[in-house]
Amino acid sequence: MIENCDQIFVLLRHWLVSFLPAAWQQTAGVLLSVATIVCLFPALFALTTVFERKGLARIQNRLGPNRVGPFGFFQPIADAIKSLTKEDIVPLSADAAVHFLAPVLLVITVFMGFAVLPMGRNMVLVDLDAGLLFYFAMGASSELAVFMAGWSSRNKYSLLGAMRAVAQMISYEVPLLMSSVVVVMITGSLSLTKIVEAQNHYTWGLPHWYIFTPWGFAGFLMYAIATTAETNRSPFDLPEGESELVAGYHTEYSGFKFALFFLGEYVAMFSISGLGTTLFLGGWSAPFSFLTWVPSWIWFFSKLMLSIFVFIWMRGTLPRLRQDQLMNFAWKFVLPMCLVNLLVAGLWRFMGDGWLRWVVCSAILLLAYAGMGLGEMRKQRLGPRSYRYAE
Amino acid sequence: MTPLAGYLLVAALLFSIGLAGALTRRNAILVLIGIELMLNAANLNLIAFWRYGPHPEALTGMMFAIFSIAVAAAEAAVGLGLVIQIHRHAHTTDLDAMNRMKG
Amino acid sequence: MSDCGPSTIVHLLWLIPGLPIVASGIIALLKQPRRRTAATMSIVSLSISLLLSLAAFAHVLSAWTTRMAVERIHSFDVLRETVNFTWIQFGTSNVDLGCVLDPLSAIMLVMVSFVGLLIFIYSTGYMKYDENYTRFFCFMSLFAGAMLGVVIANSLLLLFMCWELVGLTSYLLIGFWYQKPAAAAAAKKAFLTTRIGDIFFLLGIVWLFSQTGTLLFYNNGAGSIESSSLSMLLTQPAALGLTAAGAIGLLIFAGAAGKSGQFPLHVWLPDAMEGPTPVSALIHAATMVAAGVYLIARVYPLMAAGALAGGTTTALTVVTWVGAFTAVFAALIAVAQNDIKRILAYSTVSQLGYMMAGLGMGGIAVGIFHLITHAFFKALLFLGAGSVIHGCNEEQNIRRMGGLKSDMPLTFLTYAIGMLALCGFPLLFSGFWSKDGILEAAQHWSVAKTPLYMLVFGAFLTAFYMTRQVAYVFFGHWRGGKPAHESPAMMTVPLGILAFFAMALGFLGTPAWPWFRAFLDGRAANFAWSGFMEPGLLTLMATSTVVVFLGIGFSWKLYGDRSPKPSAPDALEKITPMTWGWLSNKFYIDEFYNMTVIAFYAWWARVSDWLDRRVWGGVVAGVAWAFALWARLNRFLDNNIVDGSFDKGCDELSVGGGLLARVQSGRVQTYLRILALAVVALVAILIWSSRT
Amino acid sequence: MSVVFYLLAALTVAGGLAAMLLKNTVHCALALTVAFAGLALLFLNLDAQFAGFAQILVYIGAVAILVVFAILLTRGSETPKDGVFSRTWLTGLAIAAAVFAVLGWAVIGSARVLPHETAVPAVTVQQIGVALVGRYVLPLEIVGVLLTAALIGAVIVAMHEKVEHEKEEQK
Repeated sequence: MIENCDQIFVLLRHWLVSFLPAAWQQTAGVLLSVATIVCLFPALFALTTVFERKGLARIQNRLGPNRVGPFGFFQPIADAIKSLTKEDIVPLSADAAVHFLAPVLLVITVFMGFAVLPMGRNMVLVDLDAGLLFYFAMGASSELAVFMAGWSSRNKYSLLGAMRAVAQMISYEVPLLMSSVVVVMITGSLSLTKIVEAQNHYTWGLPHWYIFTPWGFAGFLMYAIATTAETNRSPFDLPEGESELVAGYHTEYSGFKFALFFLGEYVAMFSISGLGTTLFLGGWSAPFSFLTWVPSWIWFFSKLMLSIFVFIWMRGTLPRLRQDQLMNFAWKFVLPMCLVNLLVAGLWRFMGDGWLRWVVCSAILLLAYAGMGLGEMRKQRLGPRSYRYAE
Repeated sequence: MTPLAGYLLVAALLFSIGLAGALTRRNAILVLIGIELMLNAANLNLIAFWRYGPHPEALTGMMFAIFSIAVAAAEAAVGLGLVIQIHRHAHTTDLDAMNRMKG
Repeated sequence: MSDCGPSTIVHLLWLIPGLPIVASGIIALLKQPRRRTAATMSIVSLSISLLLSLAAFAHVLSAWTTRMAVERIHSFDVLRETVNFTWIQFGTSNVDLGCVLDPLSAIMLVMVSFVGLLIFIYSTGYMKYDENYTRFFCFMSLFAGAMLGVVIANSLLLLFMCWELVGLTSYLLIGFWYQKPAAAAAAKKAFLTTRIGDIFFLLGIVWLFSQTGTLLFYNNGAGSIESSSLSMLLTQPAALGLTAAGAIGLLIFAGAAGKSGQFPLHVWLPDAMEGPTPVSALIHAATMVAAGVYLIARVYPLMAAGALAGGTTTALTVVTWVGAFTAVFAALIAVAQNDIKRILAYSTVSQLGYMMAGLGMGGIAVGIFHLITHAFFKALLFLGAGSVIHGCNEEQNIRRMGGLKSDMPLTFLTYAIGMLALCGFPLLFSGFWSKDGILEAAQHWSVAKTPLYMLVFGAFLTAFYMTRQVAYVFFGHWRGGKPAHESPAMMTVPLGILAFFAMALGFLGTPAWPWFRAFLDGRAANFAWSGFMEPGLLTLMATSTVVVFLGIGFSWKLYGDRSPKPSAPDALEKITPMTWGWLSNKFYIDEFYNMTVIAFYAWWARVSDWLDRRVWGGVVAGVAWAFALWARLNRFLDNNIVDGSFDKGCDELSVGGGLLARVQSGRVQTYLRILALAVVALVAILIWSSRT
Repeated sequence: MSVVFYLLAALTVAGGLAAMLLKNTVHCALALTVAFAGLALLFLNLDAQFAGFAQILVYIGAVAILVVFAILLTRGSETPKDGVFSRTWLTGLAIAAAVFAVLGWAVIGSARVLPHETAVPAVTVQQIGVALVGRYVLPLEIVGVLLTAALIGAVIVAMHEKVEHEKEEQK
């Protein structure tokens, strides 16, 4: 029984596919899963928008959407209808083809990422040997879409937004990779399923998630920072800093294309959180050995939502950085920390078991963190910002 | 026609296209693009030979391709950096205009 | 002992030399003004060494008594313990070093560290006002350590190292007051002279190593001076009918002679008195000069190997003759000296001659016994002399002293004891017994009786010059400048202690109770008056007594209590000016050396200088000149021929360059085009050639 | 020679042609990315997973972006008045054609000796990694040095302005 409800989706697919002639079965299976993903995440996106708006409202001490449906829960539906029915405006001077292709490419690349994410036991679309590499390849190509959007719409704000976005994404892609490479070093595989399997062990009922190791923890922090920047979320949301450039690279987009961008960003957030979950939080494995009976996909999605909540929380809490701060932070703090972390991971790998490696690795990381952090502070690069409230 | 021959022909075609571009375009950046294309053609050859060669498990061609990709990245970075510098200096990226050897 | 493995004390043996050396090292690092620290450190380290030595001595003693009393084993070897280790290893052969503890080294250890300690204490008083106090103590402890190293060495190589170290410190300390040109010269002289001996010594070592393959003295039967290798060495003939053993022995003896001032290498020792008096006492009377004697005793088996009839060998004979001659020779010179320390120095030389002769004729025990006793009373005399000099504010000429027995009574008392001991005053003083031992040995020597007579004459002379000195210094009335004063307790107390030993030590070696000799030979020592009853012994003792009295009396008659003007000629000079001249000029040995050896070197130096200036210098100048000429020629060629053609060539080139420049349009794409064409051509050629 | 191959080949060549022919420089760059993507797919079709993904990561993710940035920074996007092709474009074309002719001749000439369909090489990423840090470790190190040098060099060459866009060569 437990087995079944863990594997329910897998079984379901088998059952459905079994009606078809054998020749088509595999293709059909793939298509089915793709369809599931393509439907599931937009739904999730719809939900999340409500949650985000409500959560932000809560943080900012207001009510948020509360008109459509109970507690405004049908708000996304209304939005969807609106954006679908709205007229699609393309500026005259815009480069029509590119202007059209940009959102499509973005959404495609973003959805591609899910192909290799294991969302539960045996629940991965294609178990690629170089899964992680594939994921990052897709992530990298989404930048191009952003640029296309910004450039094609012949608009200063869009172009600037796009420039910022691309520069930021590229700058933070380096720490993103570096912090993930650590996991690869320890696991010895680029395949995400293998990475999850490697974390799916327990001692004294506690899981072997990588976040519970010194390098894992440091790596996770770096990863979190990098992802926040990658997805242009606050406090790294300069590209669409509405106070500076109207809405960044999708200023000139309206209607369904805009919706696509919106969707793309959120889905990118999901997928990258999913990757983080897979890499550091043990993917679909249960947090305690006595909870393993709970279906694996529940764990995956709850972790996913948890990290989404953290994103929202940060957005509601942190102020936006300046461009120079952003870059300095990337190149002068996050990247060096990642490099140190690489070294530490190597140490961890070769020091063998025992308490010693815990002490040494943590010590090195703490020292590096303290040293670099204080250094940057002194140089007034990332000092704590002081506010003067308007009297 | 064997598959390898097909790949080789495609590679040759790409190479020639890149070369043609490099030879005919004015814009320095596009010349660089042409060169990138030529490099990629070479990579395609390497991979194809690796795939259909006698010892794919030796990974020689694959490694060669990977390294050449890395080197190409470096090359692009420096090349484009130079182009930008030239543009800043001569206010043009037109190769026909840049024929002074000094200054 | 050796069979049941060495005991702890032997493992600690290395500490005895180690501590003072370490102390000296630390002192060397100290700042100059740290006087008290330096003194304390060296004294403390040396006293610890003394304690260790006493422990070692006690160990050997107990071993001896048990052996003798209980097991009744009569052998020298059972008392020996060694600790060896490998120092260098090259190929199959390796060089071992090691420490040895046997009665010989035990006694020497005690003597050296004890006398050394006393002299250290003494010098804290004597050197009080010297600004290089710390340096002094640094050198002194270094010396003490090295000397102790010589004593405990079980390897000829280790011994040689410490030996050279000792030589170095001696050099440093003689030249301690290097501002004085005399001191500097003396230091140089000492160093070079001893070096001559050491070269032979080194030769001997190398030879020994090449023959036996080891430099260890004792190594459970495998040592270089143990039966196995000795028998091997005896089969090797060397020049002049010597066996290899004898030859090596003689080479080593040359080294010993250099160190302990045997004729003809004695010249440095008297000059060495330029150093501070404690140095003279410690190094040039008690310990270092005795090192030569000790060395001979150490390698005695080598010398005595293959004894001829009458228990002597060529080597030993040589040793004997040299010793005896030196004894008389130096004593004669000592008669006519006026410098208080010089007299003592020459007497030291002659006493060393006695020891050598004793070794040569009577074996280890005789020589070493005299060595020990002499060490004590000669140290005493030197310290006394030092105190006198100190008291007469740096006056050294005995002609300008006098009547000090009232001014410095303590010094007088101790000095008198020392003097009597040196003269061999009967029964009460150690010198008597030790010297009689030597004379007795000479009496029974099978080869010739001449050494006996020489030595007896030497005894007479000894008594004579010592009396003369004492008479000049302590009797009569004060002829110097400022009145003298007694020295501080820091100096007199060691004098007292030494004086006590100068008397007491003798009773260890009376014929009635030959404890010392028995100890060294590893035999049981038992008391018997019958010891005196041996044939000829009593007569011999009587003779030497008479001789001593004669000497003293004669000398007293000449010099006693009448204090002549310093300018006035010496009493003996009045009698025989001729002889006096010879004696006072030390038989013109130095002059002789100056005329022969040194003159030769000077001449050779001049010759090489001349060669350098004229011949080589000329050659160099010529070569330089030739090169200059060649350079001029080149310049001419350059200016007129090369440059001309070069300019023409340049013109050509510039024309050609102009042509080529057309190609270098600066158009990247042009280059690329050419490149591509080249590729086409190349590939075409390749395919074309690969066809068919 | 599957259909897939022909499609991909067509895509790639089309991308390349577009990149070389289009007037608007940015369009050229985008066409270039298409060509790159086609190449990556060709690699995948050749069972070279790793190389393919690396191709996408480096060329589409970095080089293309870099090119685009360079174009924008040099204001190369607006088309120059006197044509995008240099005056001597004909010769260039001819030479390129010659090169293609020669290469094609070579390939066709040796077509019959070329190997036919072979078994799919079972090469895992693991093996590639092992080879990289094993047999090919020295080249790897050198490439690392080269990339660092390129990074620094690019940053220095294009100093004084926003230099972020050179830094992406990290990957």
